[in-house]
Amino acid sequence: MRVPILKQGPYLIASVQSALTDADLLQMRDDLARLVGQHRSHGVVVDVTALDVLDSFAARTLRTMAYAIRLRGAQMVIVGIQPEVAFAMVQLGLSLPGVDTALDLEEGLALLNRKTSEDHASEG
Amino acid sequence: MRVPILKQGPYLIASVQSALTDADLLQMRDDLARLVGQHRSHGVVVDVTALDVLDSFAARTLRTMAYAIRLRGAQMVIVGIQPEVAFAMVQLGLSLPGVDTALDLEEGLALLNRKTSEDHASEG
Amino acid sequence: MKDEVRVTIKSDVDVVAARQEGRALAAHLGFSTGDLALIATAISEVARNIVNYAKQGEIILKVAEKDGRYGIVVVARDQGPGIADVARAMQDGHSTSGGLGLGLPGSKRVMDDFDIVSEVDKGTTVTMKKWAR
Amino acid sequence: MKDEVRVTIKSDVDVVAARQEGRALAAHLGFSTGDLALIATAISEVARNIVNYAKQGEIILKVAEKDGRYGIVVVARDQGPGIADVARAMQDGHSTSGGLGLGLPGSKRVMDDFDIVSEVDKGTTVTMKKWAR
Ligand SMILES: Nc1ncnc2c1ncn2[C@@H]1O[C@H](COP(=O)(O)OP(=O)(O)O)[C@@H](O)[C@H]1O
Ligand SMILES: Nc1ncnc2c1ncn2[C@@H]1O[C@H](COP(=O)(O)OP(=O)(O)O)[C@@H](O)[C@H]1O
Repeated sequence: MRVPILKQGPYLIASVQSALTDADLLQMRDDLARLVGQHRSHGVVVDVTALDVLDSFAARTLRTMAYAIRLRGAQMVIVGIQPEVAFAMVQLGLSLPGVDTALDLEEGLALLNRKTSEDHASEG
Repeated sequence: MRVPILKQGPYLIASVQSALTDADLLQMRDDLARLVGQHRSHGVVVDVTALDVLDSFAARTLRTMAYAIRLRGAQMVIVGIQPEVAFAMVQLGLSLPGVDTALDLEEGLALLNRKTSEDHASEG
Repeated sequence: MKDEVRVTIKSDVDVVAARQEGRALAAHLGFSTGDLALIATAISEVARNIVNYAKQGEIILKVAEKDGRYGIVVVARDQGPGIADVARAMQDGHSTSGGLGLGLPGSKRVMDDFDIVSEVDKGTTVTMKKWAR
Repeated sequence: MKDEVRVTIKSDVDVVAARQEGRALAAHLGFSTGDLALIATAISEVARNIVNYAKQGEIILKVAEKDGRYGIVVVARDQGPGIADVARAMQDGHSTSGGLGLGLPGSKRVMDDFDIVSEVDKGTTVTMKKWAR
């Protein structure tokens, strides 16, 4: 199932569903990179609250995605990693170095607000 | 004995007692990951002042905990590692790579304030 | 509850099916939420390896019992190209496909037992077990 | 002061008891605070290995004396599965359980004497000694 992507002001919100296949994930990656340009979005929230597994392929893809989106001039934050998913990732040896994370959608949007005003602060 | 966890403003403080069993430590790990979500905490202080031993299991669990809590969007700092405990860890070959540590509770809270206001700094 | 569940693995959709079946069986056996995530992740890793490296194969999920304790057995089997250097494949970070190379060693870390038998041109069988606490 | 303290090791609670007994005995023998932490940590490591790998066993704490100097002897004994390759188990970072693999080599580093005898299917005995300065 294609991950639904919503536009909310200057941001995009992608809500990952539980039965996420590798193809869905790659599709989301491509959709986001394209939509960031189309909507001139400043930030992207990837909400993985519904996800019960974040394996090595998903971790790698999310990392790649965060870097690519940064190269497109936007910020990405992953929200909603469940406690047991976080522990499983760590025990498997997976990590998301250099990728921003926040508790949930609200915190994620707040983080993006801070991050993007940071850019603007140094601009002026 | 279950490690008591206190909420103080945006932070959680876990005060480890001396006779910490492996089960207590794992319980604290799970409690913290859950409570960070429940209280929307931005930071966690794990106070090990009372601990007279920090062995390889404890070191590994604290590491796992710090990484998992970061994936949940919060910061974790360990405070109160006693000098002789620190020396014993070093001589055994144990370390806490990538995990923040501070002298005591006060310094730990100050570190969390800096870490979280780092995000906020550019807000105003 | 069936004694054995078999999931044919041919594509990424089957990887999702295998980890969902595994999680359901493990939940039935009384594993904690934390363990369910570990089991589902390990299944995801070995199932994806079948798709990536062997094109097709199967995941077999079984119940183990010993001294009144229950466990889950996960067998990932394929007749793919096999692994020439198994010791190397088990090292953190070793990947022949630009992956993270954490699937096999990571799965070993989170399961109680992990066994891998592989023969070049014959195929690979990974057998993993975890006991409910 | 008793000449010998025995702690039966069956669970993580006994691991705490063993290191507390060891610390108390060593404090009595005049070890420095620094040494107390080293001794307690080494006891914790070998006691946990009993729980993890052999399910049960015991820790025996004894006093040694030589030329007027006192020392502590820690024996960790089990009738568990034993260790097939002791040399390998003594290497930093080698673990069959996803642990840090520092328990045995680390304990050896911090004690004055360290001896390990293990036979597959028979069990493992670790004997460590440290002298008060
Ligand atoms: N079923 C399999 N058939 C053939 N080769 C495999 C199989 N599973 C794993 N391998 C080999 O082992 C290596 C390590 O696997 P893994 O640890 O899962 O990491 P990754 O898949 O990220 O490369 C792979 O790169 C591949 O060369
Ligand atoms: N009492 C024991 N019985 C059987 N095997 C043991 C015992 N103690 C240690 N081992 C083996 O030696 C390895 C290394 O032990 P150790 O250095 O304490 O690291 P860790 O416990 O973190 O794996 C263990 O992984 C285990 O395979």
